[in-house]
Amino acid sequence: MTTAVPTAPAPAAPPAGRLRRHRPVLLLLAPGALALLLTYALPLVWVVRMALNRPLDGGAILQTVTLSTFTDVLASSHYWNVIGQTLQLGVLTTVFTLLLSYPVALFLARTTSRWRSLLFALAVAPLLISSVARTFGWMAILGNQGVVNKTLLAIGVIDDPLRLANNMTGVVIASTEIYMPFAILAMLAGFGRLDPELERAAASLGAGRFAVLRRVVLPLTAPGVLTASLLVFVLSLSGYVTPRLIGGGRVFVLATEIYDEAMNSLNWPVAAVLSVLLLLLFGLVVAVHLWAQRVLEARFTGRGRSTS
Amino acid sequence: MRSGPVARIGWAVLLTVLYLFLLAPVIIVFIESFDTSTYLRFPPQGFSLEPYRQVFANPDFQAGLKVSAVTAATTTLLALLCGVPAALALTRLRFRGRGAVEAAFLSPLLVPNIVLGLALLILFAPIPLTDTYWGLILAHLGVTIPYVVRTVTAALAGADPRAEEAAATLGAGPFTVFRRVTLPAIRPGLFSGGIIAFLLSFDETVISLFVSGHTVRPLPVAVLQYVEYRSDPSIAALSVCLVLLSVVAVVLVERGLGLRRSLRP
Amino acid sequence: MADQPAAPARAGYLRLAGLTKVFPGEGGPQGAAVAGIDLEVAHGELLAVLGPSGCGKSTTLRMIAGLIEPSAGTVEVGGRDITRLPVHRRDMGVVFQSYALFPHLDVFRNVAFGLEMRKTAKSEVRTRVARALDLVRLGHLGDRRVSQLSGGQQQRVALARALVIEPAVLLLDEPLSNLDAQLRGAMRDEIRRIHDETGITTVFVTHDQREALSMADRVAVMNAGRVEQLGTPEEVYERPSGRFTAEFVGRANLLPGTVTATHGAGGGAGAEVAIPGLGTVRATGDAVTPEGRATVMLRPHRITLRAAGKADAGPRGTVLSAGYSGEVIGYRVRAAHDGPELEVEHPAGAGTAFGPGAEVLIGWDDAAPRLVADDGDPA
Amino acid sequence: MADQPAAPARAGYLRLAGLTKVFPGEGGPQGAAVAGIDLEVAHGELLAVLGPSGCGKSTTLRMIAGLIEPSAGTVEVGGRDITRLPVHRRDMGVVFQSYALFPHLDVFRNVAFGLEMRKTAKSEVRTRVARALDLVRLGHLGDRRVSQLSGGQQQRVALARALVIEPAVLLLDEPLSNLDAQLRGAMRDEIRRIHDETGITTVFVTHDQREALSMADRVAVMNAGRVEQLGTPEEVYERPSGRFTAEFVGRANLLPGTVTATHGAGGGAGAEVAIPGLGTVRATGDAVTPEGRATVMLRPHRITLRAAGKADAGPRGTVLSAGYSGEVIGYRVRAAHDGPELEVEHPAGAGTAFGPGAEVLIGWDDAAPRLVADDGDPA
Amino acid sequence: ASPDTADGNGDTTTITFMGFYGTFQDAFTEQVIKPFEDANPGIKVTYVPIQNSSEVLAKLRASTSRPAADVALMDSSVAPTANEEGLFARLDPELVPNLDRLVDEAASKDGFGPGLTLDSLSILYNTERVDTPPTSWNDLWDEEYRGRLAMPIADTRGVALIIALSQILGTDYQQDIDPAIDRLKELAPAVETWQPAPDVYTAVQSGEADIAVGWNARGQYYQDTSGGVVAPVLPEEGTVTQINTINLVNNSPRAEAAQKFIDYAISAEAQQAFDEAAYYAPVNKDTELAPEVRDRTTASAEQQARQIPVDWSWLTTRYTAWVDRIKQEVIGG
Ligand SMILES: Nc1ncnc2c1ncn2[C@@H]1O[C@H](COP(=O)(O)OP(=O)(O)OP(=O)(O)O)[C@@H](O)[C@H]1O
Ligand SMILES: Nc1ncnc2c1ncn2[C@@H]1O[C@H](COP(=O)(O)OP(=O)(O)OP(=O)(O)O)[C@@H](O)[C@H]1O
Ligand SMILES: [Mg+2]
Ligand SMILES: [Mg+2]
Repeated sequence: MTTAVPTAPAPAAPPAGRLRRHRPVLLLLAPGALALLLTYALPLVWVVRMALNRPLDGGAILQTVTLSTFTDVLASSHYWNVIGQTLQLGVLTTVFTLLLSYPVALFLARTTSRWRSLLFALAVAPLLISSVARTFGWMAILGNQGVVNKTLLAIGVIDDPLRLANNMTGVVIASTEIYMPFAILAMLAGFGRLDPELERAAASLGAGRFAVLRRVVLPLTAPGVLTASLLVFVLSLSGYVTPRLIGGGRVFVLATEIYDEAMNSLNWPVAAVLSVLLLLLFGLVVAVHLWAQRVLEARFTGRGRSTS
Repeated sequence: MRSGPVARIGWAVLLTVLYLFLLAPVIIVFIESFDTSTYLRFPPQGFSLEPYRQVFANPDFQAGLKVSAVTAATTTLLALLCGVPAALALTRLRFRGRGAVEAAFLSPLLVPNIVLGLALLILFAPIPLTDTYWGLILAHLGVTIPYVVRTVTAALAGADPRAEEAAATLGAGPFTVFRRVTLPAIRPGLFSGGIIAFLLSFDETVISLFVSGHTVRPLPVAVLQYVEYRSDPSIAALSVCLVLLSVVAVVLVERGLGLRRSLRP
Repeated sequence: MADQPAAPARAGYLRLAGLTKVFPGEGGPQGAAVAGIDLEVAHGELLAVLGPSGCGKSTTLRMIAGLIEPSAGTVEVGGRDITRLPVHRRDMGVVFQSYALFPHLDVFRNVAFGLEMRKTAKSEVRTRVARALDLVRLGHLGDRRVSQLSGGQQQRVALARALVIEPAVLLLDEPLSNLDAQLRGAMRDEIRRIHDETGITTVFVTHDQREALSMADRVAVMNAGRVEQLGTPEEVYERPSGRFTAEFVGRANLLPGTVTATHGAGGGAGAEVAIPGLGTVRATGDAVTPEGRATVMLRPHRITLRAAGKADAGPRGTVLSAGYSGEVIGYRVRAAHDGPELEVEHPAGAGTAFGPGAEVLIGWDDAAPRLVADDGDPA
Repeated sequence: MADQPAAPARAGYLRLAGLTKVFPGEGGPQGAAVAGIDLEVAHGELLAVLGPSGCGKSTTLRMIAGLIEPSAGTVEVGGRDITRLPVHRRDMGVVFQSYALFPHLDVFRNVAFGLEMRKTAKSEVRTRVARALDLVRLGHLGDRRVSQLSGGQQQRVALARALVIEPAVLLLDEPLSNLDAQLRGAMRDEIRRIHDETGITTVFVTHDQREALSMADRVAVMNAGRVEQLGTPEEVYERPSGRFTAEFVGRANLLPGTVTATHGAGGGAGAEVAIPGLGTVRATGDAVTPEGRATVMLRPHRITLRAAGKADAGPRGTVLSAGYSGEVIGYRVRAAHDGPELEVEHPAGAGTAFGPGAEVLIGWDDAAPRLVADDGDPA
Repeated sequence: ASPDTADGNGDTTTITFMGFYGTFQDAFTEQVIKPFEDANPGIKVTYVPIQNSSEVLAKLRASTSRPAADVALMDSSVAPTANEEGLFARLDPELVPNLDRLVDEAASKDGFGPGLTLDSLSILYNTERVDTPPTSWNDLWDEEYRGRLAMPIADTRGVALIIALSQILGTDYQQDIDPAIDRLKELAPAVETWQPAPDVYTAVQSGEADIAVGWNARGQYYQDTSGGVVAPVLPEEGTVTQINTINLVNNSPRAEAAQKFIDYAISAEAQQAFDEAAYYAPVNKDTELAPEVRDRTTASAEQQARQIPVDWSWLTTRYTAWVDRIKQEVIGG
């Protein structure tokens, strides 16, 4: 097979060649990258920069580089209270959302009903409905004069209205509903391993309904639940509309504080510091999540576990 | 597999309750939207279409609707222009750091809107881009691009790259392949991604709160500010209109790529 | 169902009576997915259910396992009606086509699952799982993750998992269909060996003729929800009751002709059939229509071709195409000028080969022609 | 068949020289996916590339088509180096395993696509597409949606789409693997027919021995990125160059022994090999190690078994297991008491069958034993 | 974004006015802007609604070179900051003759924007659900109202309440507000909501809360629209006046037209029209309110007698700190 090759033998791609090969990649990525740089990366840098300034009285800003705004915020028991309430809201909302979403997701993952599409749409469509509109609905449901209290008072179950709104309870209830579609979607996406055949296999081996749930369904759906929990936690940490409208002024979370500091007190440095704190909290949550995911994944693939 | 009647009924009841909970605010808002009283009360005091008339007569809402529609349409267009090429690169080209680039494109989803809103305010205020259409559009662009990238990536993953290769072997150059084979194949995904981007932008509240003002005030901000002062049935009527808009979107998305694939988190 | 010398005289251990399944919303052109199956499987027997895709094999198996509720009919094991018993209370080992191993458990825990459900003591679980794993020759892989196993190994884990509970009946749903050819042969022998060692009554579903014939004691050929024929592998292959079985179990030339004479009766019955292009053929069997027509089945490998000299007598034909495949050469031959097209298989290597266009003399093994009822339902 | 009068003496039309592909991040235990392939395909020839999964068949084909950039080596067509030519400027028809039809276009537009890219006149497109569809016998389905076609029909549309541009080379990647057995046989004949009608140089990839042997003019047997053997179907099957080919192309008993005598040379070479349990076997071929050892290949269907009378001479054996499959009975036989285990295939139906434990006399076709180089790489 | 039509066609000047959103906008447009435009055909007024004074401040800060408005309303607790930062300009008394006719509270000491409206903090209650109407600030602590209070005090209302409480407790708010804060802390457990949604007036009307603190003017307005369900009470100890100032934005290219508009807004005629619709007390000495209206505003003789004096320019420097203390010690505590 002696063929005179007319073209030069291809050497290891020279730099020019590499650029040529990568040009389509760069061209395709450029518009999106530019947009994200402008609308996302740059603003975040600006926030961090702002957090290093000092606020002056009446909302003026001293351009400087200092951590004193951070230390001031962290020295204030109020902000610790805010962080505590933010976490409390996040944890409660996440727990309830998961509890209520799991059966729905499980149902949707398994049903073969011909209404399946409709039921799926009903479960996740609220996602696409303005959260202001939904929160407004909850105001009408949970208030002292709301649907729940009016009904219970009318049928004589209670004498005084239940305090369902204007406090953490109300915010958690409404947030739970608002984040359920997210959780359901995330769970469904993560339920890929939930092959109904596995449940049948377990039953054929003598597992009753509960044993199937505990020994097969729960472990298999754990990754989906984990993803959902991250999503909901992260979303609820930064929720603004619901705490504002249903919190009755006594639910202080980072989001409402950031807004107040930025828009009412005009204290941008403090708002920026709170934002950076929220971002750090996020980073922490995501890191924990990734770790948990790896642990869980190792259980399925055996990676990270020395097999003898 | 068979299960006892008790378990089956219990399961059905549980699901019904959960669905009711999930849909409760929408149902209540719908009921209240026909009330005749001047503030929200339950049960409703009467039935009238007056709240709907008020919604359409309210100049704030009219202006907000226009702002939201223009912003959402422009944002959608730009998000598609930015997101589709990126999705193409991410699914069809092999390059080093692909995973990192993809993560970067999806990462705005992990930044709280409230932080992004403040960040944009700080960046835009001195330029000044606050209270302008372009400021609003840019602000929305950051949060819609990831969704477009994701739906289009899903659509591309579902479209057979072999068909593109086949077209190439039949003599189609890269651009022709995209126009004649890739584009038709991902049209449903493009459509769904566009609808979702539109709706996200149309419903965006928190970021808009920071970067909008009274000249350019989108509908959700107008609604939120209205709700801070008043709670009459017209706001319920407006909510019903927003819900209907979402329902239309859901139907369209389902017709396209399918809800499930479009919304996958 | 012909005569069954192989089937033991013992009464059926697993009995299906009128087992029927109509899926809700179904009942279209085909009607029921399973349309009234009566079947008895003897204790310790290995029965293969063979049929094309969609004929209702899995549905039948799942009704036996309790995974699908029958629309009508009963399932009995050892004389006890278990039709209404929930799955987890039936004592059946099921091997699923997809294996359905638990991905979150390692091999040992997969196999142990059924014993744990039975609250077997820890130490006993250990010994019995070890024994089951040894039986499927995976004793050394107990702590592997399922995802780290090859297809064949997963298949064997599934088998061990079903066997370890020592079920009354073992049910296998196309257990080999996901394996490649090499592995398939090995697993076939393996399953037969394990069956012979454990003696568990086994029903196994397949659409692969070869699998069914080589492994089973008896074969039930299914079509469109019904059992077409039930018999030993040889019965089913050599003496198919109808056109469907003839064509589905192996390849067949089915040649319609006119009966010129019949003789004998029962198992010894036979007829002479005039077939255009082939002359008169003596065939066994009694499937003759009242109008005196019959269909003769000739398997391709039972037909011989010889180079035709000018003077040779006997049916002639022209080779249309020839395909070499190592073991055999497959020919398509047109009998006479306008006679039927025949499929013929010759052992390759030895003897002459013919190219397209060659004139050949067509002959066949005397015992080969067989009358087949033409049920007008080609596979 | 026989020895290939079809393979023309013309120089290679399609030439691969040192074609190599190392995927980035690869280079682990196996090294390159394709490790330096040299191959010439004559004008109008149909070459099959046969090999197990993952051996690099598709990668080779895709490098020819220009869909993968080779790490080294060249591709030439008609003397022109096209190694760096982009896909859409090469003149190759490719049929993908998954067909890769354009789902948004109807059958006609699918087939017309390539012509449109070439800016062929409308009227000519019409006639050529019609002709191509007729060639694959789909003339009547031009306005069907692709999704309304069966697998076999889709396959034919893919073929028509590749053929209509009258490519210099036609490349097929496992075109039949998605079809069921019945259809596969028909499509095999169809592709061969079309090839004979059009005379287009064709390379086609498969892992199915039967497909390769029955369709191709020549077969390239690939293993782990290399071509193990290149030859006519008969050469590859009857005279495998090594253990891999012997075992991958058909089933084989490979029996190591000691050479007691050799004779002849080249094509007529042969040797006598003493094999424990079988005695001395005369085999063709020259694959003898310097130490005087050799491996004899005996195909299972070339071995005969006879019932062993007490006084009969010759190698004996004991049947270990017997598997009926309609056409043949597969036996496993232990030669002598401690000799090798043999796979044997007998035509079923005619003659006697042996049960496990039966004592048999082992014989074989004289022409059957063949020396095979033992490259120590079992399939 | 700022309309710049001044030089468009010489005869029409359009000035931009930043005012509060909601019912204030409705009344002000109807009663002040329209008559002004009728009287001055060469000037058009664009109303830009804003939520609160902070927003005005933020907007003006962001647009110092090309101001986003010509005239802006601002709470007297915030205005001194804007004045100091040079966001507002001093008025020309020649162009604003009505400056001489202002009541004392409304008059500007340093030449910046004068008060436009006078309002005061009051107690609101639901007449259908409350048996014994409150009359004193101390009534808020009444056991009867426990759990029925709406106290939106994380803003100027809280600041005003502290001043009123200090007065009652006999302490000087410029010295020590701890006693007032402590008193509010006692109230905290009885509060149903600190931030009623949509707002206190609606909350009292709907029965979400029965007792609330709110501004008198809006309370009066709601009394009318709710058919008497909402009733404001000006407590017997007196109350604190809240002033919205009307200001000329610095660097406005339309300063002359703008001051003409300011002059009209504080004229007796405009004040009368506006206050009779919105129940603010007039800033112009010459305003003659209908007696039934005057009795419902802080301008009533009775209220005038009980005014608690406030030094808003001093308070500006403490405002944020006080609100923070309310948030952190009263609400968050
Ligand atoms: N859950 C179901 N709902 C409706 N129809 C079904 C269901 N399961 C099976 N069928 C239908 O019943 C018939 C028999 O199905 P079954 O799965 O038993 O076939 P099979 O013989 O196992 O085929 P295969 O070899 O393809 O597995 C088919 O027509 C199938 O479409
Ligand atoms: N894009 C790729 N990146 C990395 N490795 C690859 C890639 N494509 C193929 N390989 C590897 O190269 C080897 C050869 O793959 P190839 O697809 O050519 O095999 P094949 O012979 O066609 O197998 P099959 O019969 O399964 O299609 C395999 O080990 C495969 O894992
Ligand atoms: Mg099946
Ligand atoms: Mg391949």
